[in-house]
Amino acid sequence: MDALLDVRDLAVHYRTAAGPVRAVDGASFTVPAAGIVGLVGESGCGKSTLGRALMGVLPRAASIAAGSAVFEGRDLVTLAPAERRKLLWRRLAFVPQTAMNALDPVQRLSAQMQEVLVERGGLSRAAAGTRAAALFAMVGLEAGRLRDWPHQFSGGMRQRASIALALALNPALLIADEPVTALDVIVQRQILDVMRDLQARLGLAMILVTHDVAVVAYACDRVVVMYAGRVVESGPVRAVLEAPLHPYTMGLMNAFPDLERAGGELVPIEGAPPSLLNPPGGCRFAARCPFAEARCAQDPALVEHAPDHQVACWRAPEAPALRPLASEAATWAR
Amino acid sequence: MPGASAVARRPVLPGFVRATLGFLRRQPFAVAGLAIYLLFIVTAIFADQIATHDPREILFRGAYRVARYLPPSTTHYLGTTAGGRDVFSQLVHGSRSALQVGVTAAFFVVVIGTLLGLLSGYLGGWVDRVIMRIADIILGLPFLPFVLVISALTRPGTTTLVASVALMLWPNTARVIRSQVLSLRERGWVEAARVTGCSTWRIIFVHIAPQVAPLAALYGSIAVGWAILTEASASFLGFGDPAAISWGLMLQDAFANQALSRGVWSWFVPPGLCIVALVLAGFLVSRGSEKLLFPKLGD
Amino acid sequence: MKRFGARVAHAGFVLWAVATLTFLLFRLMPGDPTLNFLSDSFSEEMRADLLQSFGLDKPLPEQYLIYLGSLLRGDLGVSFLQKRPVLDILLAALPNTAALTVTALVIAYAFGIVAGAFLAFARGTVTEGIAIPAALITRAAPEFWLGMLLLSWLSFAWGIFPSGGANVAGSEFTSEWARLTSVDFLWHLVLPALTLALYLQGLPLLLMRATMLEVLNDEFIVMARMKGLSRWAIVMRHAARNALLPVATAFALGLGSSFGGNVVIETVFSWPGLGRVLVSAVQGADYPLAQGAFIMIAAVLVLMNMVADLLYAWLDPRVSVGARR
Amino acid sequence: MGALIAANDLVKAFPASRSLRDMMRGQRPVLRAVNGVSLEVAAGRALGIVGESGCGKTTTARLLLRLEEATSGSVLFEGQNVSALRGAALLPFRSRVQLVFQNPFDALNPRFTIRRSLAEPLRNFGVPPDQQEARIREAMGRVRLDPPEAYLDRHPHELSGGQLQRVVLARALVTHPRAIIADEPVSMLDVSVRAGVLNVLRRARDELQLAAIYISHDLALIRYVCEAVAVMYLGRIVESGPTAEVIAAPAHPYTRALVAAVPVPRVDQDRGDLPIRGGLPDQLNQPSGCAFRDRCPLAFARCAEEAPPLRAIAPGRHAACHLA
Amino acid sequence: MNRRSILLAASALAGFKGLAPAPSQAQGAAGDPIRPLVLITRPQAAAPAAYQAAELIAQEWRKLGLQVELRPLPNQQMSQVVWYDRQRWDFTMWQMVGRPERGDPDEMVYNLLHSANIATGYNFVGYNNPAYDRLAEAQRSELDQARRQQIVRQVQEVVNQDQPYAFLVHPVNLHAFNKQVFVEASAVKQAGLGIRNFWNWISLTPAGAQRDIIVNSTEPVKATNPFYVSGAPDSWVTDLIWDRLMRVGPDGLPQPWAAERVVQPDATTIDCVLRDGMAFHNGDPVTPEDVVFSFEAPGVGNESPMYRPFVQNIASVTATDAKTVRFKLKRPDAAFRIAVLAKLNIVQKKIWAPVLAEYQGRPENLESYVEARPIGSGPYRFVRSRVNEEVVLEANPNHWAKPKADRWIMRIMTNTEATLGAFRRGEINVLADYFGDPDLVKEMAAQNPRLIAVREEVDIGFQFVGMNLRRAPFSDAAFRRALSAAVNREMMAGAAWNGQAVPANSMVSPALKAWHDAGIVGRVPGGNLDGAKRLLQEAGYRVVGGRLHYPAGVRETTTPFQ
Repeated sequence: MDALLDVRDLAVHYRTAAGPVRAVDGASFTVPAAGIVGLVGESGCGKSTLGRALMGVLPRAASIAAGSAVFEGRDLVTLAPAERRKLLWRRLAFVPQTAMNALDPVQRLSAQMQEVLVERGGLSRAAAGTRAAALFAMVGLEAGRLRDWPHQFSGGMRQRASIALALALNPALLIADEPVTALDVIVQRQILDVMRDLQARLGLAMILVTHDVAVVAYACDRVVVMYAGRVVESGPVRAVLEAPLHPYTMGLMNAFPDLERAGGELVPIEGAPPSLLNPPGGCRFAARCPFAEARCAQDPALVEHAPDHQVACWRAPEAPALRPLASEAATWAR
Repeated sequence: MPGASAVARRPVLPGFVRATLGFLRRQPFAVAGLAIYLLFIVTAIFADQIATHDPREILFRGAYRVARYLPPSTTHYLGTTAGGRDVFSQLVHGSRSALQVGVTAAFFVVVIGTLLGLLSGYLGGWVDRVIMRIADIILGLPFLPFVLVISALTRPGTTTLVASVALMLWPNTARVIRSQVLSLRERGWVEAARVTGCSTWRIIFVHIAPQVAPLAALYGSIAVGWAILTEASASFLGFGDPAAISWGLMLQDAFANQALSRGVWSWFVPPGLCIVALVLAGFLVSRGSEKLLFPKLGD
Repeated sequence: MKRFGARVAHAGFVLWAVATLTFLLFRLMPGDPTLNFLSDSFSEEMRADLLQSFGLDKPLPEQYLIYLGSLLRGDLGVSFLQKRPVLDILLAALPNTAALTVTALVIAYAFGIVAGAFLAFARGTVTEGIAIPAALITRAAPEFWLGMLLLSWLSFAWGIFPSGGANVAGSEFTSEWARLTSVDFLWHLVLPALTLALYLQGLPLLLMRATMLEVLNDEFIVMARMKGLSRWAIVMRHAARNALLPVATAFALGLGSSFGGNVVIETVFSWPGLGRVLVSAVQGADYPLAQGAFIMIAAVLVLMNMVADLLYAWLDPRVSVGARR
Repeated sequence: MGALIAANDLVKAFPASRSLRDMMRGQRPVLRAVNGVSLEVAAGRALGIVGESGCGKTTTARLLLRLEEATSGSVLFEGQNVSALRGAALLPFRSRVQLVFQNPFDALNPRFTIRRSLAEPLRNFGVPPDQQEARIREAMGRVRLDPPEAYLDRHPHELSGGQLQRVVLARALVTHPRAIIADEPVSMLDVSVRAGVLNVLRRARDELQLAAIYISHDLALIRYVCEAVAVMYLGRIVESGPTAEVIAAPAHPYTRALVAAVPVPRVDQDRGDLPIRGGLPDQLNQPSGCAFRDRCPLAFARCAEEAPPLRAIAPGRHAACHLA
Repeated sequence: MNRRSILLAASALAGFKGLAPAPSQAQGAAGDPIRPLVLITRPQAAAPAAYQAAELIAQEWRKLGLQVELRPLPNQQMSQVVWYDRQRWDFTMWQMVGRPERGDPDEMVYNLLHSANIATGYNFVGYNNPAYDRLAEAQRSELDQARRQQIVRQVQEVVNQDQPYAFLVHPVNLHAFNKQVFVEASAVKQAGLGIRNFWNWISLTPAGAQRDIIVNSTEPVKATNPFYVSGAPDSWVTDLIWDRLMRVGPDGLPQPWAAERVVQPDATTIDCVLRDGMAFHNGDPVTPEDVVFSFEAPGVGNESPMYRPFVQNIASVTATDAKTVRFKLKRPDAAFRIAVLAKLNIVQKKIWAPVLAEYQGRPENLESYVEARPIGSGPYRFVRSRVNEEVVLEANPNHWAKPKADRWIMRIMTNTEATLGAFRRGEINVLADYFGDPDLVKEMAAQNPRLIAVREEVDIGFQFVGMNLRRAPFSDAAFRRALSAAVNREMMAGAAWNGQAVPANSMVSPALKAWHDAGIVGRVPGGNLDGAKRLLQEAGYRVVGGRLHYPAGVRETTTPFQ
């Protein structure tokens, strides 16, 4: 498979007084040239950090400790900052979470569009105006609203505007960090539809960072499941969600109330993710895993168990047998 | 078994010792400020022991010859004033007046400001409107001119000064406390207190007040500085407490006697430096809490 | 528009309250205004006459109404000692104070903003470790002390600047404006303005630094970095512009408080401004003049408080432009 | 079966900020966050209130809890009108109706230990000190936080989100309430621990025969914990009925859109267009007649003229639509 | 009546009014302890020298066994207490400042201590001695200089015996000017004033290109009005703008000025013959009518409260011919020339008559009238005045005594350090109002002998402690004498006034050579601290347990000052 982005053993560490926090600890996955890859996991699993690391905007205290992220043949990790800047927004763009103050509050949308189009895209001001209107139309916003200030937009509209901004320079890869988390279901669905639609029309690649398996199921082609800074499972959405190989993925699927599934107890995953300050050796999920065995004290590698379906679990071969067990609350209870 | 990581016990040092040690390491500014405070507090307490002379006594050199402008020596560490008084002893005793002015003013600023800020923020409604209106009016009064006018119209003295400084400064504290309370009021645990039957007073004083205490203390430490500077300025302009021994009055005395032209640095530099140090201490303490107050700034 | 109206009304209310407070302050405090005139020939009759000529023999409520009425007409009464209209005396001093305040504030803010922005980037460096205490020290030092030290070095000892006043003695000018723009005036302005600026710069510096640090952590700045924008564009167009909002407000507030706060600097540098008028009036118990000077200083303060609010609202579209859905 | 807690035509109007034009006209527009909501819940039953943000569901909860004063309408608890109660008279009601917060990280006083947070309501409601420890342990047991000693002397920042939410629930249960109102009880929690909290909640309701009201934007969650649901739109209930029935066959077009929009964790979903147009209108400028009509794909002339009342459409089911 | 008998009578009366010790009491027995006494003073910031003096005095008085507390009060409050609460206070620091018209002793002698002024006038200490009153009255109308001198000396001796004040010092004025700017020899010193005087301002001669006299003032000029003076700097300015019939000369004696000649046909008639060719600054000639108006206007109604007292002894003033003005007095007045003819400003009737008419119908009086450009006939013309900054006058080229300088500029500088800096830098060229450290000026002059000239002159005024004779124990002359004796005046001059003062024991300054009793300082009864103790002992006061007690049988009935 021809990967647009190939992330290998990427590690991002936060320096703290107590020592390094391994927010991302050897994550590996690939992103094909087109399609939406869902990056899913609980808060603190490192998925957002990973997105920011790719964009090169880690906070002061954080740095990439190891690994590579080859994007269009060049390693983003080792690329000189000036070179990386050339890629940013032109090849690699970002859609932030709505709740965040991602649009400059004292600049009109038009100015923020112009800035990107003129300064980074090299368009004339007039051309930029036309392009901005077109982009707004593309995400379902009236061109007239370019004159507005960000605070005049509702959450959904702000997210549309962010998407329009991200698409301004026709990037090859769009990283969307929890783009719909703070939105209501109806708006969430609308935004997801916009993203799917644009992906299909423009044929670009997207990484959709989310904590919501349902969003992945709805919008993504592939999924990467992260747990405690590592990728535990990845593959096509259908394969991973319908036949999860990793107990954590199984648990995640069962922990969700399903609108269309009647009654029954939800199956919680007891406990909490490990501290990333001093993560335990071996499988990170072992402490919470009902299927953990002695060998789980060894680190399982992320290996391909089925075609295009990777998992990091010693008991992956037994997955078909474990899956029914995982759907029972008694299995997880202790 | 609950999640192992979150429950993991930290080392066995008692909480406050650990917190203090951590604070000292992380907040050099605040530590410096506290050290200065401590130095002056000790000086003030033992002023009688530290001072070499009675700061008010006019000293003589032989019969009817006042010992004026003596240079620094082992008997007069900082020399004597034009009036024949020992500068060092005045400086030492000045710390009492400075702390007295600073601390009492700050105390009232903090108490009044916090109390009204709490009431205004939590109770809202007409209480809020009345308190904030009064605050607006006071903020419409020019600070130093007001202090001067009050000093001129009443008997000048430390009490007048402290009272007018407190009167002028509480609105700043009240406003900040109020906005803090407004946001605290929306916090879940305050709402929870209401749902679980807490009386309004208990919510204000047991639940909310401890939360705003650091902020109030910060404004208090700044008020200490303001009060001391105001005392100095008022003294310089001739509106100080004439009976006090204060750094401001020392500077006034030195300037009136043209210590500058005489080049008597040992007279007019030390009181200025003491003022700078004590006021600075307040700023440093408050800056030390910057990270506490604006965690956003911490990386 | 609505906000503007409400804010103006609010300022009007505060002004009224301040005026009333001032009235009560000067009337109810002990002390007899006629004490100024004590002399070997001062009689009871003269005293009564004096009280009458200043309307001080009337009952308090009546005095208050007359006072409010006069204030509304811009009449601040007549100085006890100078026997001239208070307003004339104040208006003569106003340009000097305005020139000093504005110059000092502009210097202080120009320096403070640049240095503050710079320090925001120097977070955690040695520069920061020196600059911040230094900025704090300038704010902790008594103004008059600083002023006297500067005066002693730069004027008395090295003779660079004049030792006081606003003009060379007896200089002639065709107009007030010509005076204020003359080299002579500006030369006299340097030292007091620098001293005041030295004292004032700490606030914009620290404020700029703090807001800058806050803004630099804002998501839209991270976004700007992601967009591959130049550092200059990020700092100037996004960070500085947002960080300047509170600083601009502080400028207006500073203008208001400095007008009355210059008392000390004006005394040190024999600067013929409002503060000096106030101090000498208070010292001489010239109550109408002291009262007038106090009200004028307060009015500027209230006005500037209002301007600060409106300025903030105007600069920040989140406040000035209502939400739209 | 009588209602334990009921709302009667609750209205909450907030004064909206006025434009200059309004001022000149002497108008003071109001924003009706809650506009005539009636509902009832019996002991041992759970009602879900669902809707988008701004639909008034949280305000409804706050009105039911007497955290805010209703502009009109009343709240009945055990048949007693509690709307007029104040001060000490409100205390019995407070001890009987409890709240579970959305954000567990914010729901506990950060300076209090867990024990103190749990003891605080007991103190307030006059439970003698010697009985408090037993009550606290009982509550901790109900939320499956054992052994209690492992938690009671901690401060909130030492616990995880799931544990905190259980503590919050324990604090609600420690007063022996009859009704419990949960406002988005798990939305701030990680997916893997949500189920645990929901299970604890459901069990407590069953064991203690509590009347429960869940506020959520998530129909799937409501479906899991509530037998009945009320769908709110712009301050009004537009549809109510047994959860399963409402989800299976929504009667109101808004409910239909809502159901269609909820993502499910399965591939091969229907990805058709949502049966809804536009976004939420400005609450101050709602359309005439039916508030939903300008977003409704089925709207017709009558919808503009006449606001459809909430009426019974089937046993136990109500909807406010001319077409239902 | 010879001098001795008057003295005896005076002392006897004063003593009798006070507390006479009961002679029968046994030595050692004592009355009540004397209450703590409060010495009122202005604050250090306002009057550093007086404050320092008060501290020194208190230190000395405590050695007598008195409990003395210093009470610094701001000007206003001090005046309020001393002037309006005459029963309340114990003793107070006070001063009389020198003015040209005080070059005649009448004002100091009559106003300060005559019993007519006890109730509301300047005799706030409440000194009541009929013998003194007679002497004070006698000197006013005694036109024979030699006899009047003798009476004034007697007055001083009475005061010396009664000590209603403890006189401290006469300040010595220290002025300096820039010798490079002005010809040193052209500077004129006036007795009791120094070089800050009218004569100097017209005779100071520029030596080079700088032709402006630039003098400093620590106080702002408040009013420039011929009928109103609100402070010392005001009078320096009016002095130059408006001429007077006579002026107090450099020798302290009145001499004709606008009047060419002043003749006195009899004790109550004075004829002033005006100079030819005098003109106001607007070009109009100065006429006898203007002069008549100038002396009549202050007496009209209460339109000029400040000047009215000076014309009250004038029965009539008339223009007898084109250049003569005749004054008829109600009673003979020895001080008339200095206190009236050399004091009242000659104003233009054309300007002031309408103003007077207008103000008669208004609550305000002439003092409130502000001339846009004051017009007088003096040697300097008004140019402009800026509050707290400067007053500018220019030489009147048409004046018969045209000033040598081009302009006279007064700079207002409150900051003493800055004033000295400005003088050193040449921003001001006459240091005319200086209360700072005299050594600094003298050193400056010593270091720059070609640049700076210093002039010193004993002032007419004096500093004293006023004792409230209404209250025990100050009602006892013996007690007062003891307190006065305990004050070391040399130390006062040195330690409080920086050596810039001479000891005083009289209200008549040594500057007034003709009137001053030169030996009076040496005749303070008791003489020193030991003498003071002796005086107290003799008067029956006893120190018990370190605290001074009243003579036996005397109770303390006075409430302490609060």
